[in-house]
Amino acid sequence: MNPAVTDATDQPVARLEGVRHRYGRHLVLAGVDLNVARGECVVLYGANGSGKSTLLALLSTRYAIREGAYHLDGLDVRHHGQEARERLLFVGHHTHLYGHLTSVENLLFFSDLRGLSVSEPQLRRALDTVGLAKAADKPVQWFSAGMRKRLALARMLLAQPLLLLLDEPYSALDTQGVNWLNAMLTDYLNQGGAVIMASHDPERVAVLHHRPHHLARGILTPLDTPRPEVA
Amino acid sequence: MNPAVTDATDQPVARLEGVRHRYGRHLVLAGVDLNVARGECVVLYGANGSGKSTLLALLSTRYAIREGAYHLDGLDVRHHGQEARERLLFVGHHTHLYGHLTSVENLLFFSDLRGLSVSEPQLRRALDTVGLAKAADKPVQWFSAGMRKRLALARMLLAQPLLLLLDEPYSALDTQGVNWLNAMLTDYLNQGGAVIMASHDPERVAVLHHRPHHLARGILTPLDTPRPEVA
Amino acid sequence: MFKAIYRIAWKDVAGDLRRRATLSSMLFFAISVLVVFQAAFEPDRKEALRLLPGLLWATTLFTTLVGLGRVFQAEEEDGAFEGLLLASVPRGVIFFGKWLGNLLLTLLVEFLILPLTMVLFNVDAWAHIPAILAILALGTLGLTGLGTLLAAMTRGARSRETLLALLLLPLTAPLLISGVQAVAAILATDGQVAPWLKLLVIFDVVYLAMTPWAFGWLVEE
Amino acid sequence: MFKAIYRIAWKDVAGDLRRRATLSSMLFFAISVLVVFQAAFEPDRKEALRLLPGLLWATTLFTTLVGLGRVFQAEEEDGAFEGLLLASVPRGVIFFGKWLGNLLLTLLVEFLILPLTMVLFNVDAWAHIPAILAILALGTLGLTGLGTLLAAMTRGARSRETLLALLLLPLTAPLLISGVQAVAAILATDGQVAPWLKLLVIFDVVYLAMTPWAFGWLVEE
Amino acid sequence: MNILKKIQPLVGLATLIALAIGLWYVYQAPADFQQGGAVRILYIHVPSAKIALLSYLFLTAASILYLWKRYEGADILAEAAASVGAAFTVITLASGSIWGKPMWGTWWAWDARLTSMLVLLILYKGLMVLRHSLDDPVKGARATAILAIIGAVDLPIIHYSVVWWRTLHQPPSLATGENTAVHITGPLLPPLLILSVAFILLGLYMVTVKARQIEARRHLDALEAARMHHDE
Ligand code: HEM
Ligand SMILES: Nc1ncnc2c1ncn2[C@@H]1O[C@H](COP(=O)(O)OP(=O)(O)OP(=O)(O)O)[C@@H](O)[C@H]1O
Ligand SMILES: Nc1ncnc2c1ncn2[C@@H]1O[C@H](COP(=O)(O)OP(=O)(O)OP(=O)(O)O)[C@@H](O)[C@H]1O
Ligand SMILES: [Mg+2]
Ligand SMILES: [Mg+2]
Repeated sequence: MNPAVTDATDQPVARLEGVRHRYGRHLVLAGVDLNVARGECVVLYGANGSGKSTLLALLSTRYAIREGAYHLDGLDVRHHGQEARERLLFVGHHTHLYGHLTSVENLLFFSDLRGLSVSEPQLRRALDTVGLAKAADKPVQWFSAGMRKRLALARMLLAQPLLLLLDEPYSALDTQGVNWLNAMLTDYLNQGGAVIMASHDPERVAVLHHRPHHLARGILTPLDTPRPEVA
Repeated sequence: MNPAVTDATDQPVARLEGVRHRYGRHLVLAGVDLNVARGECVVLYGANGSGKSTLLALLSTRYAIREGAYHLDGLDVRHHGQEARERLLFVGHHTHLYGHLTSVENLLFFSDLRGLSVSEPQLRRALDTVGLAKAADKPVQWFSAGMRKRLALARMLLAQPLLLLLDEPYSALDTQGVNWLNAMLTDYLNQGGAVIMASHDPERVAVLHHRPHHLARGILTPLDTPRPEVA
Repeated sequence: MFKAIYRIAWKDVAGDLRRRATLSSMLFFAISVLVVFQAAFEPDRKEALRLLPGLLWATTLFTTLVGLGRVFQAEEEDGAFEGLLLASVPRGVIFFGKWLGNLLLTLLVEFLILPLTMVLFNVDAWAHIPAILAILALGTLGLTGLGTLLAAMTRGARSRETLLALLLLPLTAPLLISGVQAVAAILATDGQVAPWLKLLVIFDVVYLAMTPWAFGWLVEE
Repeated sequence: MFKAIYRIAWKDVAGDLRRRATLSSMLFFAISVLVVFQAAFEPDRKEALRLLPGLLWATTLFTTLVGLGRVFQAEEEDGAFEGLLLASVPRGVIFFGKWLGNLLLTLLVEFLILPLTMVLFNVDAWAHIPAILAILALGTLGLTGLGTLLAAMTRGARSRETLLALLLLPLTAPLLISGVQAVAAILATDGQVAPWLKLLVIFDVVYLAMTPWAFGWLVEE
Repeated sequence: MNILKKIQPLVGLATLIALAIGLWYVYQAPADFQQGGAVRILYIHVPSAKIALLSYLFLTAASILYLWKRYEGADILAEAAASVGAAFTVITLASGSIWGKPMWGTWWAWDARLTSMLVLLILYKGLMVLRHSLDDPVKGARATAILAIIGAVDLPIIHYSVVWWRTLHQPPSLATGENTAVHITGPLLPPLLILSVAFILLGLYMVTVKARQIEARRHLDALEAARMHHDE
């Protein structure tokens, strides 16, 4: 992998300043600051309903930033939504897959929409890497939970995002899947990519070199310990 | 909790013999045998796509047993589907929740369908136990992943099933949620309930007294080690 | 058991009525169908009387059709329908619950659009309203019964609405014909209503006897 | 960009055509609508000629309406639509992709039902087929444009089909009227087609200019 | 929305005064020699028709403002205007129908004005239903605003298509609203003008009341949400 290159490599990949978000009038994020540099992995911990997925949705540009500032690769996301989307990849709770298309077709659709030029052999190699070689031409609707997750994650092998956003990436993966994902993430980080992920699984993240953060009452605070989640 | 009582307490709660299942011509389960007694917890491990969810769907009567035998509480499930459904509770990948109803209404609907007579204070107490007291009157569609999971699991406090089927129950739960679930399951097992769960998370199951099994190539084999999942 | 039927119907109807959206939107939908017919066919007063039975039934049919999508919509999310099937009630109960909710809403709408149709199309048949309502209700029993079954059948199918319509329309053609003829006979004053009514009743009995059983088969996997 | 439009449309159309289900079920749906009209109105030969424009347009309208549910159905599952919105293409491209797929299918069906209608209703207007097709196509542009927007708008709404119909029908009234009148004018040989065509074009321009923009606003969160 | 609170009593008072004067005039006005007392329906019919149409203008303006600036106040006004407009549309249709029975011998005719008024009612209804069918209030507000603007562009097209439809080649078999022999002159005019003003004020008053009610309800929802969130 070779995360998209920009000129100023010293600036942070993503920078959030005082980001607030409310659903209706229910304030979920009350001023979040975050800086992520190249090669860094930030992990968000926090209780159920604390707003991790919401924060990732904001980072992914799915929700618009109403209060606060979000710069991605130096671009103000508020005015450069489309450029920002080109630079990031989000794999969330949902897999964004089409049941009636096969694995290959799903990946093809994805790469066409992103304007990537990938050949079919490349696609099949990616599927092989995530352990879906045998299911390459099967419609996705019959996939098991873990197989869907693997396919969703296979996208990161095709796109070369600057910033990777993951929401509970380990859920539904078996041991082998977890190992494979961690190896892939380490690789990606070494090549200068940046990751922000939400997780409830400190044991599995432990392998990665990362900076844990804790989200509570709408405030994000850095943690020192690598096993941060406290009830 | 007080799992439904039957006369012959020595017979296994659930007994599978030579159960086979195919999707189209793709054989997923190739003769599964399993015995679960009262107070026992069986954990199914296995790679993604190995057929764990399929096995649970069969156990839950969601899929009909075509080959092999399945007895629940001494009843042949093939002929006593409805009686079997009265005795078991299944919490799967899907939460079976209605987004437009609130937490309380969802539980109320569930208990009415099962013919349980629970009062509203009881419901609210159950919600309190799973940490959703504040979200009791909120429509479920706004819930975070973990909150949905908690609500789905709250059902086990209302129904008093003989057999509890869980598909990856720990996914999406935060640390506190995992602790609470394990406490509840221990309780339930001590009172004579039986559990069959699929999981990828040996660390979290470790707290429970359980019998691990491994599913591979359609065959279910008991494991001795408590950390069984090998790639 | 009746509690379960009631509960399922309640969930659907209450969920809908709470927003007060469904009933009135079905009603206004029916009105816009009438506007469409007017714009499309421009009947004059005499013609309108002749077309009235057809207008009523076509509107009823399209309203039912468009309403059917709703019946299992709430069940689509997050495996809710699976949850229903895992409940320890006979399959027939689930079916009747779903059907009842649907029937009630459809009947209400019909009762409201009948006078409206007469006003909008300038038809003077006020004296026949109770009789026409009875015929509409009779037809609706079978129509919604079959419709609910088909809605269950096409759950999760691609191009679901189209498929649903495709299956429902030909199957209810006989019902439609007898309904139209029965209403026409009533309006003609010297027409013979009885044979058409008999036909309607036969359809109702056949459909309502068959559908719960078919539903049970359908959901067995 | 065109590749993305094409891809989105391809996904929808190919997915549908692969099962060969949608096209033929839309077609058969259209046929059953015609049968319903026949059963409901029983026009004689002369009357049928007068009703033909209305029959064609009413059938087109209901077919489109029933087809619209499909447009975003595939996007419903597992957050697929969210995925589309996360792609780095302008929102307008997504809209045009969805619209194109829908337009193609609808046009195909129209082209097939026109001769069928003539056969079923015994109308002899074969010479006018190209002109009528052109008018139908013109109307369909705006109709599917507005329809696609409304389908996007009602994604995830309760009682979605009813709502969709409720919103679409009044807004397309001018289209329906001018379409019916234009076809009627052609059949009447001495009728004036031009003013109605002008209206159709105005309608198309207005909707196709507004809807991509409105779509962009709609999905911004 | 503090302004609403301030202007509400003023508008209310003005409405009362205007209504009183107008109704007094109506009471004084002579019965029409052709129509007898039935002519008095005019005084309800015409002003409410005006409000029904004006409300849509107001709704469009509020919708544009909301989409552009994202003021929640604009959305509240839009929601209020939709329900007030719908109410007056119903009144127009009902009074017109009731009047139509003695005048034309029928409740309804598919004339241009009547048809487009019916479509307007369906549109109002569609806007109201759409807002509440979407569970996310922000999405609902945005979708409603967009639809309102589309409707605003469409209404003139509908009106003219309907006019042409009815006048281009087949003249309507029944008399239509505009062509009937009601010449509003002389003594009929002043009360009509005063009542029109009174109805405009009434419409404004209803919008303010409705807007404040909507605002209160939203506030309540927010408090509820906050309560659920903050007693952690
Ligand atoms: C359901 C039936 C009717 C509807 C929907 C209707 C609708 C309307 C509307 C929308 C207007 C306001 C036009 C404007 O301000 O631009 C109006 C005005 C008027 N209507 Fe009606 N009307 C109906 C029946 C009648 C009847 C039966 C009569 C009397 C024979 C009538 C007499 C008038 C008059 C005199 C005006 C004022 C003329 C003007 O300001 O241009 N209407 N009507
Ligand atoms: N409805 C279906 N039709 C066809 N094949 C299916 C269907 N459901 C599952 N399969 C296939 O059956 C196999 C087993 O699926 P299952 O969901 O039981 O796996 P699993 O063990 O639960 O996996 P995971 O750990 O990923 O949840 C998979 O290969 C899957 O593709
Ligand atoms: N669309 C929405 N509308 C209203 N409230 C919402 C919406 N989405 C989420 N919420 C609320 O916002 C809060 C944060 O939700 P979020 O999904 O971000 O939590 P999370 O940290 O991801 O939790 P989990 O660990 O369970 O996934 C929750 O209280 C939830 O109920
Ligand atoms: Mg989350
Ligand atoms: Mg599984």
